[in-house]
Amino acid sequence: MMIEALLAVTLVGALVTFVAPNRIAGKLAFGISLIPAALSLWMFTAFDGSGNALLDGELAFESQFEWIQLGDYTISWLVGLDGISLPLVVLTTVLTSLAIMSSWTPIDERESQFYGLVLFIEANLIGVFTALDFFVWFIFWEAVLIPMYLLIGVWGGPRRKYAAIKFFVYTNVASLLMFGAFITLVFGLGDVTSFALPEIATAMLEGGPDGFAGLGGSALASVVFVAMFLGFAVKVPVVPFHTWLPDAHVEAPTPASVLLAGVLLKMGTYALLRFNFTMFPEQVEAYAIPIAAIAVISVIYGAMLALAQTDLKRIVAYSSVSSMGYVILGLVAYTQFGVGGATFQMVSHGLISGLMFMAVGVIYNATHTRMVTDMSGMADRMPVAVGILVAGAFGYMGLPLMSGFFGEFAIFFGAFGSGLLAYSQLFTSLAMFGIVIVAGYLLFALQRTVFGPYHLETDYDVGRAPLHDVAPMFVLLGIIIALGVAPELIFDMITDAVDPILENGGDA
Amino acid sequence: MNVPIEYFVLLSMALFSIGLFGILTRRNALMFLMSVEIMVNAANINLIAFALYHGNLTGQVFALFVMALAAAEVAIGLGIILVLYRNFRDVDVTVPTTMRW
Amino acid sequence: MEGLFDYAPAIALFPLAAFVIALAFGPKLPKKGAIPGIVATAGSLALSLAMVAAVAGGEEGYYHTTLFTWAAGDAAGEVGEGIEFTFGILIDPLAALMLVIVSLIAFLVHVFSLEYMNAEGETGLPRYYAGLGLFTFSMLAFVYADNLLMAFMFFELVGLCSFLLIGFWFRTRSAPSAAKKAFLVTRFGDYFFLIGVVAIAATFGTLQFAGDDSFVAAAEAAIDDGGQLFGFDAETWVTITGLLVLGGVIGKSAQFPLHTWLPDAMEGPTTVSALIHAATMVAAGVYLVARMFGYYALSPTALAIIAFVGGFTALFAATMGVVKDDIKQVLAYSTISQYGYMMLGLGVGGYVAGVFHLMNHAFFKALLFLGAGAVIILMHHEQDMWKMGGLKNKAPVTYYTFLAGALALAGIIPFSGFWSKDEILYDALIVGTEQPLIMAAYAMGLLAVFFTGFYTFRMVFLTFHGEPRSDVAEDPHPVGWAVKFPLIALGVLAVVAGVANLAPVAKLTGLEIEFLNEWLSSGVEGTTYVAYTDALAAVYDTGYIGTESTTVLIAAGLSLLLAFSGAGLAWKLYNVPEPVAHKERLGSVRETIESNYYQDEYQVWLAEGLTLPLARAADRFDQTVIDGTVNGVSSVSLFGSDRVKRIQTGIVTNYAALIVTGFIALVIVLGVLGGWFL
Amino acid sequence: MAVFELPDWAALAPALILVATALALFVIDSINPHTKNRSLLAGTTAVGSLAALGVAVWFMVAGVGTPTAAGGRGVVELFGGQLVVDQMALFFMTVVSVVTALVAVASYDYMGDHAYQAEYYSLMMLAATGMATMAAANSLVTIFIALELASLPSYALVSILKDNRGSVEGGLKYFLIGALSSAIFVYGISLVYGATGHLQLEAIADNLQGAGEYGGLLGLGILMLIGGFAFKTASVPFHFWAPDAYEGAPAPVAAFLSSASKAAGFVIAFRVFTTAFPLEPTTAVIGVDWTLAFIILAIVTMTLGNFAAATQDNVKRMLAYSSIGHAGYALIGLAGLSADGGEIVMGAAMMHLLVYGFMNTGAFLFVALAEYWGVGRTFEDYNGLSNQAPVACFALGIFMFSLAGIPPLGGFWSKYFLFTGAIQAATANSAMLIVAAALVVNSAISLYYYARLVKAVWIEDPVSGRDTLAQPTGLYAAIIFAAVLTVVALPVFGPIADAALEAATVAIS
Repeated sequence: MMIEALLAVTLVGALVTFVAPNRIAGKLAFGISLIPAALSLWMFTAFDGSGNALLDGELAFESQFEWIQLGDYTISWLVGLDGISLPLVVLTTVLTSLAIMSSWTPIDERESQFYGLVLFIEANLIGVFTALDFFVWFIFWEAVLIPMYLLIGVWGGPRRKYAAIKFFVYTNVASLLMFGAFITLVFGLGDVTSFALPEIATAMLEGGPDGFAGLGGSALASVVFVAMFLGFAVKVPVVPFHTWLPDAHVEAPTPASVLLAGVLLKMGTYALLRFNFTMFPEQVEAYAIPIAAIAVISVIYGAMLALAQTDLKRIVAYSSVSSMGYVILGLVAYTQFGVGGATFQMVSHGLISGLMFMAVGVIYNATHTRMVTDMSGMADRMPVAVGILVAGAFGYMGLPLMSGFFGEFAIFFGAFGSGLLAYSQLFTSLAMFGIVIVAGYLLFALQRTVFGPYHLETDYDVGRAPLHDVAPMFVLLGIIIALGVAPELIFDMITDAVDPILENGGDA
Repeated sequence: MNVPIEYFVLLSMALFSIGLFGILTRRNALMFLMSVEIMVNAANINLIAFALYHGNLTGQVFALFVMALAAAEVAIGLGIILVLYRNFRDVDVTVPTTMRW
Repeated sequence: MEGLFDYAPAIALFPLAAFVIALAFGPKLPKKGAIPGIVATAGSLALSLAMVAAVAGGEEGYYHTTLFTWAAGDAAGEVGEGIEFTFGILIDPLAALMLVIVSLIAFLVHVFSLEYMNAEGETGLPRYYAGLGLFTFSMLAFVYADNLLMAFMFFELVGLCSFLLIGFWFRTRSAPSAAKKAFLVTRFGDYFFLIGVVAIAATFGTLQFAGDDSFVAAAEAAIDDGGQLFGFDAETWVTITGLLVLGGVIGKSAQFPLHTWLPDAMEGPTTVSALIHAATMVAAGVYLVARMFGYYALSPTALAIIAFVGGFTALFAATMGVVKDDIKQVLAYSTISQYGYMMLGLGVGGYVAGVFHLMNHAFFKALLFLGAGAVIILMHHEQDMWKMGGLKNKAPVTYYTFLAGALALAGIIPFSGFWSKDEILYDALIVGTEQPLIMAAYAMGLLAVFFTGFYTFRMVFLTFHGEPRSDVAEDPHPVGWAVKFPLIALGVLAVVAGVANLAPVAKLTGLEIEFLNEWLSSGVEGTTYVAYTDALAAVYDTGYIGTESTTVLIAAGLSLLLAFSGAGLAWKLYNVPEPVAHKERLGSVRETIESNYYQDEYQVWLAEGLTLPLARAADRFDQTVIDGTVNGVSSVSLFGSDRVKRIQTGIVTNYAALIVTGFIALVIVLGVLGGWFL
Repeated sequence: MAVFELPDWAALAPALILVATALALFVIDSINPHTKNRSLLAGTTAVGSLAALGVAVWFMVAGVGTPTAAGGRGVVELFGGQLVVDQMALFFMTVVSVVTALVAVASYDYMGDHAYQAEYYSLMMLAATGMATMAAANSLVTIFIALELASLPSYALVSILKDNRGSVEGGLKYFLIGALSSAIFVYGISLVYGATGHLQLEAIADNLQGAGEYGGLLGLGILMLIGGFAFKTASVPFHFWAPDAYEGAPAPVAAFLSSASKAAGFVIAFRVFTTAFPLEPTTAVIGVDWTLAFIILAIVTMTLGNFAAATQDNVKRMLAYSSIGHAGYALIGLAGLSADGGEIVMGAAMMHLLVYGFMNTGAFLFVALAEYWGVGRTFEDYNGLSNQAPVACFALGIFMFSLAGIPPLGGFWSKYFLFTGAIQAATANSAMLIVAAALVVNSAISLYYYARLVKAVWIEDPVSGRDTLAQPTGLYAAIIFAAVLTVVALPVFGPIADAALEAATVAIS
C-alpha cells in the first residue's frame, strides 16, 4: 500500500493547500511535498523488485484489487514499481519539491490554488508511472491535463490562453487516438479479459492479436502500433508534432515549465517504452528505420530551431525536442544500452532541463525579460545564479561527469551497435551531430546574456538571487553530477527492468 | 361491404400530408395547431381502420386516448398562444425570433 | 617502490581539492586561492616524480589499476559479449613522463600567477585559481587515464576549463567570444572523437589502452584473421575509427583546419595561455596520439594522414607567425606550428621523437609565454612588439631566459628544441626517401624551420633589442621573484632538456645516450617503443641517403642551415636601433597571410553565414507550415462551427421544414436500402 | 425483508410517490392559493423526489426487477404487461428523481419571487411522473400517454415566465415542434399497429412476421417512432426546439429538461427497440438493419451539437448545444446494438445518462446561479467569477471537465466506456468505427468550448465594478451536491456500471 499512501498524501496535501491561506501556501506546499519525496526516496532504498513490470517481473510495492467489471472485461486497480518506473517516480517527487521552492519568488497571486494544482499534478504523475492497468494509467495520464491547463492559463505569460488551450486540445486528441487504438487491440486479443497491462503484454508476446473487424492479426498489430506511436509522439513530442511545446513552455510559469520539461515530456517516452517497445517487438523491427529517421530529424531539426530563437525559454524548449529525439533513438536501437540509456536520459534530461528552466526563471525574476537581446553581462550582477546556469548549460551539452553525458553516450553506444536497426551507424553519427549544435546555441545564448559588459533593456536593478531561488538549483546540480559520476546508481535497476523487453526481439 | 384496407391507409396518409403541408405553410399559430390536429386524426383513422382489419379493439381504444391527449395538447397550446400574443402582440409563429444561431 | 603507486589517484585529486577550496573559500583566503593551488600542484609534482621513480624502480615498469566501474552491460557490437566502462589508472613511462611535465608546468604557472594576476588587483581571482585547479585536475586525469572513454571525458573537461579560463575576463566582448570559439571548434573535433570512441567500443567491446584486453590488441587480432567489421575489412575499419578519434586530436591540438580557435584564445590571461599551450589542452591532442600509438601503427593510411597534416600545419602556421605584431600572437602561431612537428613525428613513426618534442616544447613554450607575460608586466599590459624594444638591459633575467627559449624554439644547436625537432625531421626523411607523400610532409616541415627561425628572432629583436619605442619601454614595471623563479627554472630546462635523447650524437658516435628511447622502451607489453618499432616495420620501410650517419648529418645540417638563415635574416632586418616593418616586401602574399589565409572568415561564414540563416529558415518553416497546419485545423473547425449554427434560423416554420426534410432524407436512405418503395 | 409483503403494484412506488407529491402540492395550493411559502413547496417537492430516489435505489439494491435467474426477485409486469418494472426502469427512475431533486432544491432560490410557486412545482412533479412512467412503460399506448404526460407540463414550465419574451418564445417553439413530433409519433404508432396488430411490445415482437407484405409500412412506422424519440432526446433532426427552449426557459427547467427528459426519451427508445423490434426478425421484415438509422443520427447529432456549441457566446445556449452533442453520444448505445450483444455500449449509454444527470444539471444550475446574480449570459459576463465565488466556480470546473470526459471525474468513465463499447461493437458492425472516429473528433471540439467556459471564470480577468455576489443556499446546495456526485462517481463507479450493464443485458436478451 506504499504507493496508495504516496498518492493519498499528495492528493490530500493538494486539497489542504488549495484551501490554505495564500500567505503560507508556498511554505506549506513545500513542507507537504517533502513527504512524498521522502517516501519515494525510502522506496528507492527499499526497492526489492526485479525484472520488468509488464513481463512477469517481481514488482515492488504491488497492490491490486478489482474495480469495475465491464462486461467480460475487468478493470482493476493495479499499481507497482519496477526498475524503469521507480527512478521516474523519484524524479517526480524530488523535482516537484524543488519546483515549489523555486516558485516562491515568481508566484505572487492566488498562491494556494497554484501550489494545490502543482501537488495535484505530482499525484497524477506518480500515478502515471506506477499504474499498470490501462484504465487506471489512462486516468492519471489524462488527469494531468486539467492542472497543467490551469497553471499555464492562470499564471502564464501574455499568450497564455492560446498556449493553454493548444496544449489541452492537442495532447488530448492524441490521447484519444492512442486510447482507441489500444482498446481495439484489446478486443483484437481473443482471450484477454482484463485491461491489466501485464496480461495484455503477455498475450501480445504469445501469439499476438487474432484480428479485428476483418483486419488480420499482424495487420491490426501494425495499425495499432502506428496509431499509438502517433498518439505518444505528440506527448513526447517529436517533430512534426512538437509545436505545442514551445508555446506551452514559453507561456507557462517557471515551475510549470520545470514540471512540463522535467516530467511531463517523460510521460510520452515512458509510455512509448511501456507500450510500443514492450508489446510490439515485431513492429518495432518493421518500423525501426522510419522511427530512427524521426528521431534523428527531431534531434537535428529541434536543435536548429533552438539555434534560431532569441527567447531563453524557447531555446530550452526546442532543445527539449532535440533531447527527446535522442531518447527515441535509444529506444528504437533496442539494445540494453540503447533502451537503458534512453530511460536514464529521461531522468537526466528531467533534472537538467528542470535546472535550466529554474536558472532562466531566476534571471527572469530579476530582469523581467527572457530576450537574449535585452541583456548582457548578467554574470556581473548575479554570479551564483549565472554560475549554475552555465553549469546547467554544459550539462545540457553532455559534459562528462554530468548525468547528461552518460545518457547520451549510452544511447549512442547502444544505437551504434544495434543489430535491429539497419544503418544504425549512419543514424547514430547523424544524431550525434546534435552535440555540436547544442553547444552552438547554448554558448551563443550564454555569450550574449550572461557574459560581456553589463547591460539591461528593462529598468530593474538586478541583485543577487535569494537563497530559496538558488538552493533548489544546487540540489539539482548535485544530483546531476552524482548521476554523472556514478550512473550505476540507477542504471543497474533500469537495465534489470529493460532486459526482459529485449529478450522478445532485438539483440542485447 | 368492406373496403380494402389500403384505401384507409391512403386516406390517412393524404390527411397526414395535408396537415404537414399546413404546418409548413401556415404562419398563424392557430392554423399550425389545427394542422397538427389533422395529422393526429390521420393517425386515428389508421388506428380505427386497422382495428377493424385486425379484428381487435386495441386500436379503437387507443384512438380515444389519442383524442383526449390531443385535446389536452390543444389546451396547453392555446395557453401558450395566449401569452405569445400578450408578449408579441401577434400570433404569427415566425415573429418570435429573438433566439437564433 | 610499487607502494608509491597507491598514491597515484592523489596526483589528480590534489588539484581537484584546490579547485573546490578556491571555489568555496577563495574570497576569504589570503591570496584568493593561490596558495592551495600552489601546494596542490607542488604535491602533484612530487608524486609524479615519485611515480617516475617507481616506474623506473619497479620490476614491472608500469602501474595499471581499475578504480571503479562507471557502467557495465551487454555490448551489442561485432566482438565481445559484455562491456565495462571503468575509471582506471595507467602509469607507464609515457604517462609518468607526461605527469611530471604537466604538474611541473602547472606548478610554475601557479607561482607565476602570484605576481601576474594577484599583483594586478584582479577581481574574480578565486574563479581564476579554481579554473587552474580544475584544468590541472582534468589534464592529469586525462594523462593517466587507462581507457579511451575516460580519456575522452577528461579531454572534454579540459575543453570546459579552457572555456572558463579563456573567458576569464568575461566583462569584455572579445574574451567570451574567444572562449566560445575555442569550445565550439574543439567540440566539433570531439564530435568525431566521440563517434570514434563509440565505434571502437561497439567494435571491440573494450576501450582499454594497454594490455591483452586492450582494443589495440583486439584490432590487431581482427586484422590478422582478416574478418569484416561493420561491413569493412578490419584494417579499413581501424583506419576509419582511428581517423575519427584523430578528429578530436586535430581540434584540441589546433591542427589545420581546426587551428583557428587557438590565436583567439590569447584573450585569456597569459598564464593560462602558457598552461594551455605548453602542458594541457593543446598537448592533450598529441599525447592522445602517442597514448594510442599502437592503434595508429596498425594503419599506414592513418599514419600518413597524421604526418601530412602535421607537416602542412607546421609550415602553414609558421608562415602566419611571420607577420604578427602582437607578441602573444607570434607565440600562438609558433605553438600551432610546433604541434605540427609533433604530429609529423608521430605520423612518420617517430614515436620517441614526437614525445621528445612534446616534452621540450612544453618547457620552452611555457618559458616563452611566461617570458611574454613578464614582458607584458614590464610593459604595463602592452602587447604590441612595435611599442617595445630595448628591454634587454632593463630586464636581464627575462631577456636571457626568453632568449634561451627562443633558441630552443628556433632549433638552434645545442638547445633542447634542436634535438627533438632534428630527430623528427630525420625520421621523416628516412621514411620519405621511400614514400613521396611523407617526403612532401618532410619538405614542408623543413621549410617551416626557416620561418620559425625568422619569426622567433624577429620577436626577440623587436622586443628586447634596439631603442625603446614607447614611454613604458623607457622605464618598465619591475618584476619580482614569483616571475623570475619560473623563468629561470624553465630556462635551465630549455637549455639542457635535449640531453634526454641526443639521438644524432648517439647514431654518429654509437654511444648509448638515447635515454628517452630506453625509458619508453619499457612499460606495458605492446605499448612500448620496441613494440611500436616492430609494428611500424610492417608499415614503413625506411631508406638512407648513403649511409645512416650521412643521412643524420644531412638532416641535421639542413635544418640547422635553415634555422640559422631564418634567424640571420631576422637579425639583419630587425636587430637595428630603429627597426621598421618590412611586410610590404611580401607584396601580394601579405594580405593573404595577415588575414591568416581567410581561415577564420570561411569558418565564421559556415557558422553565421550558413548555419544561422538555415536555422532561421527552419524556424520560419516551423512557424508557418507546421504550426500553421495545427492552427489551420482549429480555425477551420471554428469556421465550420460558425456555419453550422446558422441552420438554427430562429423561425419555427423553418425548423418544421428542416425536420421534415431531414426525416424524409432518413426515410429515403433506409427505404432504398430496405426496398420499401417497391 | 419488507419487500415480501408489498403487492406487485408497489413496484411502481417511485412513480407513485412522484404523482402523490404532485397531488400534495395541488392540495397545498388549493388550501392556500398564492402561497409564497417557498420552503414548504420546494421542501415538499424535494422530499418527494428524494423519497422516490430512495425507493428506486432501495428496490435496485433489493433486487426488484432483477431476473430470478440472476438471484433477484423477478421482473414485475403490471396491467398485462402495459407497465413493467425491471432494472432499466428503476435505473432511469433513479436518474429522473435525482435530477428532479436537484432542480427542486435549486428552484427554491431561483423561483423565489415568482407568482405561481405551487403550479411550478406541481408541473415539475407531473412531468417527473411522466418520465418515471416512461421508464416503466411497456406498450406503445402507455408510452404515448407517459410521453405526453411528460411533455405537456414541460411546455408550460418552459414558458412559465409569462412576461419574459424569451421564455414564451422558447415555450412556443418547444410546443410547436413537440406537437408536430407527437403527431408523427402517433402516426408511427398507428402504422406499427397496422403492420402487427398489437401495441404491447412483446406482442409486437411476436407478430413481426405477420407484417409480411407491410414491411415498408412497418419500416416507416419505426422511423416515425424514432422521430418521436429524437424529439424527446433532442436528437437531429428533431433537435431544433432544444437550443431556443433551453435558452429561453428558466435555467432550472432547462436543467430538468436537458437531463431528465432526455434520459426518459432514451429509456423508451431502448425499451421499444430492444423489446419490440429485435434486430434479426425486424431486419428480416423491413429489409434493413435499423441500427443504421441510429448510426447516422448519432454521427450527425453529435457533430452538429458540438460544432454549433463551439462558437456560442451565450453560455446557456452553449450548454444546450452540448446537450444535443451528448444526445449524440448516448445514441451510440442504440447504434452499437447487434444481433450478438452490445450490452457494453448500451450499458455505457445508460451510465452516461446517469452521470450526465449530475454534471449537466449542475452546469445548468450554475447558469441559474449566474442568472440569479444577474451577471449576464455571455462568456464575457462570466469573466473572473472565480474571484467572487470560488466554490461555485470550482464546481463549474468539475462539471465542465466531467462533460469533456476528462478524469478524475465521473464523466470520464461513461464517455470512455461509450468509446470502448463503440469499438467493441465494431467487431460486429465495422460502421461503428466511423462512429468512434466521429466521437474522437467531437470530443476534441467539445474540449475546446468546455475549456472556454473554464477559461472565462478562472483565467480571464474579472469584469470591473462587479459587486460582491450573494450565496443562495438552495442553489449552492444543489450545485455542490451535483459536484460531489460527479466526483464521487469516479471511485464508486463499479456499482453504477454493474447496474447499467445488467439492465442492458436483460433488455437485450
